[in-house]
Amino acid sequence: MEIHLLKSEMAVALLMGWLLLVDLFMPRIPKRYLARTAVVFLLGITGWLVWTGAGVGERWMEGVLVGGGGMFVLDGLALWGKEFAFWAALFAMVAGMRFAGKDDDHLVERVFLQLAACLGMMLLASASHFALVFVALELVTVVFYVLVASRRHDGLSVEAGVKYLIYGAMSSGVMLYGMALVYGATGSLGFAETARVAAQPTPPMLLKMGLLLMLAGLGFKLAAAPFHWWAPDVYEGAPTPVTAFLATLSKGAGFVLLVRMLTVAFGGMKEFWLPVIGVMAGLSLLFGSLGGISQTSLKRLMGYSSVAHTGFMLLGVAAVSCAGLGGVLYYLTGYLLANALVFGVMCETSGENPYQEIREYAGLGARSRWLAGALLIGLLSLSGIPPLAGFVAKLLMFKAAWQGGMTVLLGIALLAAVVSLYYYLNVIRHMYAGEPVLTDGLRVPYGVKLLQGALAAGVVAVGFFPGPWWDGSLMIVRALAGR
Amino acid sequence: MLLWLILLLPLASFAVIGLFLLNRPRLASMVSAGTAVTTAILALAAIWKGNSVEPAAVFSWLRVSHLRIDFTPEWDRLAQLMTFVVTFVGALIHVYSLGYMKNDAGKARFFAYMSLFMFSMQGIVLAGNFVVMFVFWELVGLSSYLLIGFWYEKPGAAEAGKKALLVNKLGDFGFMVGILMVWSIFQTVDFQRLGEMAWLSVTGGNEMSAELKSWLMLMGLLLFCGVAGKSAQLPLHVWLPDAMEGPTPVSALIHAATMVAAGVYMLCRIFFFLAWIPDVLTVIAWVGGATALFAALCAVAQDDIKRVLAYSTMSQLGLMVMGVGLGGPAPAMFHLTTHAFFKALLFLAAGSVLVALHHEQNIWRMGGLRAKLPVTFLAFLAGMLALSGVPGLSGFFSKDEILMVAFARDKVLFGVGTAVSFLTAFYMTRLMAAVFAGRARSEAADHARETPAVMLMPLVILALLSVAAGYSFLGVKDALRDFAGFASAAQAGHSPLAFWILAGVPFAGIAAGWLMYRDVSRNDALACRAPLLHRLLAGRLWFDELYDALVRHGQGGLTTVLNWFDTWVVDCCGVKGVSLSTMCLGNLLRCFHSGNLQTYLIYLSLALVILIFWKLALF
Amino acid sequence: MTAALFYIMGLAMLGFGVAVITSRNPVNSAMSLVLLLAAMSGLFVLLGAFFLAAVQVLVYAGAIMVVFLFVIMFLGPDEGVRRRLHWFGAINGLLVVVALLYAFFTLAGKQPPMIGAEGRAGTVESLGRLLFSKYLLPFEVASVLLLVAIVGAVVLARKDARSS
Amino acid sequence: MIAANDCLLMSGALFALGVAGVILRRNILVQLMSLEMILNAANLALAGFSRAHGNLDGQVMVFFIITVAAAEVAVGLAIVVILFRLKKTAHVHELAGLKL
Repeated sequence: MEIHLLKSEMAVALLMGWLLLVDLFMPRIPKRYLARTAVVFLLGITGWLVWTGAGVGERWMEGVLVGGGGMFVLDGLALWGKEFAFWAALFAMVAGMRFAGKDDDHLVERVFLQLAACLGMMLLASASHFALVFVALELVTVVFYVLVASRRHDGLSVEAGVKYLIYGAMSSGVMLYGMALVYGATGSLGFAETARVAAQPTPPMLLKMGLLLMLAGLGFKLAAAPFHWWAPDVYEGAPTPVTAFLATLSKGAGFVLLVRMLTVAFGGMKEFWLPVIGVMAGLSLLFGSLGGISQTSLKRLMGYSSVAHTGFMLLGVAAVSCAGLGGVLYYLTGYLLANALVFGVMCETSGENPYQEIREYAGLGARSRWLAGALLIGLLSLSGIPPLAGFVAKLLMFKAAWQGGMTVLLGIALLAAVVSLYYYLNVIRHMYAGEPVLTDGLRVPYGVKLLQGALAAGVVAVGFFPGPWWDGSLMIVRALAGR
Repeated sequence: MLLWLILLLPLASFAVIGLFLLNRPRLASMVSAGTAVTTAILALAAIWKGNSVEPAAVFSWLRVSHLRIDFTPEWDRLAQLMTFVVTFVGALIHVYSLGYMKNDAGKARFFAYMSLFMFSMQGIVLAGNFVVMFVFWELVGLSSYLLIGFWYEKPGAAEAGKKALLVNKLGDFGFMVGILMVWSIFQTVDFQRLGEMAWLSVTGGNEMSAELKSWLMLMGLLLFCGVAGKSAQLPLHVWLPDAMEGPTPVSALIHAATMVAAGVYMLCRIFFFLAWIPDVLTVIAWVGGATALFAALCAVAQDDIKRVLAYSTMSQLGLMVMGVGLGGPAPAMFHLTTHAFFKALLFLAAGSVLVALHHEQNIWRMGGLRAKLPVTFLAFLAGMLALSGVPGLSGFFSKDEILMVAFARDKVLFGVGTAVSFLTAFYMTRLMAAVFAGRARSEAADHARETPAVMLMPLVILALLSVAAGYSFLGVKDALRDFAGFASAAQAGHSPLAFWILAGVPFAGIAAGWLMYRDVSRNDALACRAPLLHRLLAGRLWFDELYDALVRHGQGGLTTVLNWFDTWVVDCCGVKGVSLSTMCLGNLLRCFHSGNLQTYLIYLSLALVILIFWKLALF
Repeated sequence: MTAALFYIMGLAMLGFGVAVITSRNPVNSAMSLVLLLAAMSGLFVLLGAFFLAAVQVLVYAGAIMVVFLFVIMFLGPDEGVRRRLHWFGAINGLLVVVALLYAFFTLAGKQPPMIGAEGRAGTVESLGRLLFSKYLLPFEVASVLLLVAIVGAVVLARKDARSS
Repeated sequence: MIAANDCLLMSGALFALGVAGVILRRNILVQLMSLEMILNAANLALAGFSRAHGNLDGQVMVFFIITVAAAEVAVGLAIVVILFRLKKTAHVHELAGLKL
């Protein structure tokens, strides 16, 4: 095992251990400071990874650094996934800390758990062996079982926790069984050997069945129809910062794994999985967009919206072209920023409360111009209004679908884009034109303003200057497909 | 540099007002109007220099694999003409707004939006490729939405804004798919490169395959979708009359002179391209003709002064679209220009009337304003005569050119155009008679007083232009005569017969209108004499009702199906049936989310089983 | 002999499985599950996975199931004797089971029989070597996972400082 | 001699039973037990295939699965406990605060 490949993972693990020990043995230190220190450290690690990654990145794009007998891979996609995990964790940690009450006993533990999920995704981004995939995926999932139910005095949060637990455990069981079947077909759990068997002219039936079961399990992580049933309920019931984390990190982890698994391990079985992904994309688009129409809770709406976005991204996966897969990475970038904005504002306006009625957002424009503006940009990007990131992302997906010859899916996607536009605009309309329910002014601290300003600028910049992001995504995917 | 200034000054104004001046309405309005006037002057300077304006720096916006999208301002004759219209009319309307919005609470916001609009509109004009145009196209839609719903506390305004946005979006999606098709067929979206390509395959004599032809046709129709949405062509016209809920300067600038004309401008911009696909041009021509006739008929029976003008705008846009469709983009652009002058004039004059009457919009509650508002009256008269196409005024020249093309190309459409011309004269006379002639029919009309000079000045300038813009010494008429992009356009011959018909028809319309509405009572004369026809026209052929019914009954049908599904599938299958069935009326897909975890698990496993059986072919 | 034992134990295991999902009382379910795990451990022995057989009994049947029983007792063992199955669920459940069984039968039928070389025995030594060489990384991650589970259980179930 | 196919069949049957248990039973505890059955089905399949292929990777995977199952059970039971404290129930059908 080449330890030096694991530098960033070990840094996060050390941070986790340090946090736990200090909290245990130095109870006098206020928990908020401890949590803030952790954020600063994580930011430092992120900066370090981005810095060195950008420097050594070229080499990583070209060649692959493999450790642990082909179990752990450090390539462009892995690096990208790690950075995604860092940013998602940072946004979620900041959002979660804003609402930690003074008497919050579990602040440090929650930060610890968020770091653990981040670590899980970092490993997942590098995993090219099903054993590591399984353990890392479970790490992410178990953290979310806890986080979703972590408002334990709130019936809705606990209910969401139970639903997520049973549904998630069943899905991971199904996925695990799929891995067992793949092992049966190939005699190995590594991606490389799997790829060798999958490239046969007629892959064994066991392998096919195994792949199907794994796709079903991944469908849960991605919230892709017809495996998405948990999403609206859990999104609504979970504490808002957790919902934000769920929408970004959990989905990002799923997509990174999906992209690597389908291109590297099952690249030879394109004809087999292509229709499955296509059907999942189409159904996600329909369920996500149509289901959101008559929602009254913004958080639940975001649940449906997340299903729809999964549909858009699966469109890119189904296109099986570099343009499509690169588009998925670009899409995720924009999606992360916009979601961080939207959920950040939701945290500011009504804390962690589960129900966030759209009505409550009426007159937000008058209560705080700043928050309303941030929410506006986030929602507009999600709905795909030019020139924001969401627009370019959708455009790339449409183009990939068009070039892939998937006219029916393209039609569904266009329909979904129009329909979902309706519900995003509905929120915006409430925000600026509705009769306010709450009228008290909102005071937003400068730090939050700074963060939201940076996020909004990011959404605009990624949309307006897609060049660098797009080139990077394309390079990553090309390197992946070239192997 | 000059071009960048013209484009970016309004954006700067928007940013400055939005960020700093929202609480200083007076200063904000000055900044915005000042910017608009400066832009107009700069635009005149740039046009004066013409093609010799130094090529603006290229700003590379997007590189996606082989596709490269630059922001290079387009500065040919077409763009110059349109820039002139946009900046000049825009500046006048900004000045007018200083008076019109004087005491409005949201004055600063209004001017910020206006600046945003000026920026995006100028962006459309200067766009050198489809993608950039589409981006600004959407921005224009956004600012139009914001301005229509400007008085959002009025119940109709917010609704109207939403309607406009949704209908426009419908068209825009067609447009977007069209652009994607252009991209995938030609591998470029740049107008100039496309132009070169078009030349190549026409002169190279490459016969198009039938398949390519049908793709091209689909592409053309999809691109036209965008035009139909923005320029309110049938059947996407329903938003324009409702858009009159916005402030009157907005109606004048956006919904009469510039934005709605953007569709026509786009058609002219890609005319070289459409000229290749004659079938699409035919469709465009007929849609335009139908819109022109339909809108003119509706205008005859409206009671609201702004709605009459809105339908008239739609009708004139229909004529322009028809002109392009018949292969005459130059006349269409000429008409666009003159129309911008006299329709802006009419709207501003109507706004002046509204201010004087404290926002009474029903024309049957006006009357006798000729003596009380003399300047407004004269301006309105000039606009009305120009619009009706009375010989000697600008409207006559431009309309005459379009109809000459029609006469040469398609006699039926010429007939349609003539009928529209007659109806235009008729309903404008009706409007004049109801508003200015006779006695005052309401308290407000009795006490009307002339509006301030800041509002009258733009009226006078526009009135002068409406009268004179048709004469060739101003250069408007021949601006595009030898424009290279229109090389394949039809050359209209001159037919004395058509000329005399066209010269006579406006007088006939005015005479008929005057006979019918000479003595105005409180009611519409048409309603008394032909009540059925009036109801039909006043109901705008029930297009809105049809759409409403479609939406409602579509939903109703869906609800019935869902009810059935609910009762028989969900309920009978007993997933906590009773409580569910009452809650599941919303829609099909929501029904699945019963909140019952076990139901979810059942769906999950059924999906899994179906997936396995499907993919492993176990059935 | 091995084959006969395998089938006997396997069928017993499936029988306990049916008992787990049909017992009305959760305690009975848990007991059946313990027996199922024991039978499974026997199967592991027959398959040459000796170390796993031991772990199965010690960790699974021994530790995990004890926690289960503990929680069942904590909640009151007669929870859940009340409800009977609803027929929507029953029909769909049956459908899913039958369909899955059919799928696996077909799968096993089409799969060429795999009787490879007599596998290496899964002794503590052989497994340990693999675990600490090739599988070191997942092993460490699994330890993090256990730590996370402990912290998570504490976060969720610890009594509040305020209320105590 | 044990055929891997018989192993597969048996584990498949256990998997189906586990799925049936999760979707049929309303008691969360029994659902969790059924989930354990699903995991064990995978264990059996892995052990069988491990023997058939003559390598130990499958058995190592079983080891990880047991670890993960322990973690899942710990967290799952904690959630059941707080649910019971809050609502005095351990039945999923009585959870209907989040719907539609």
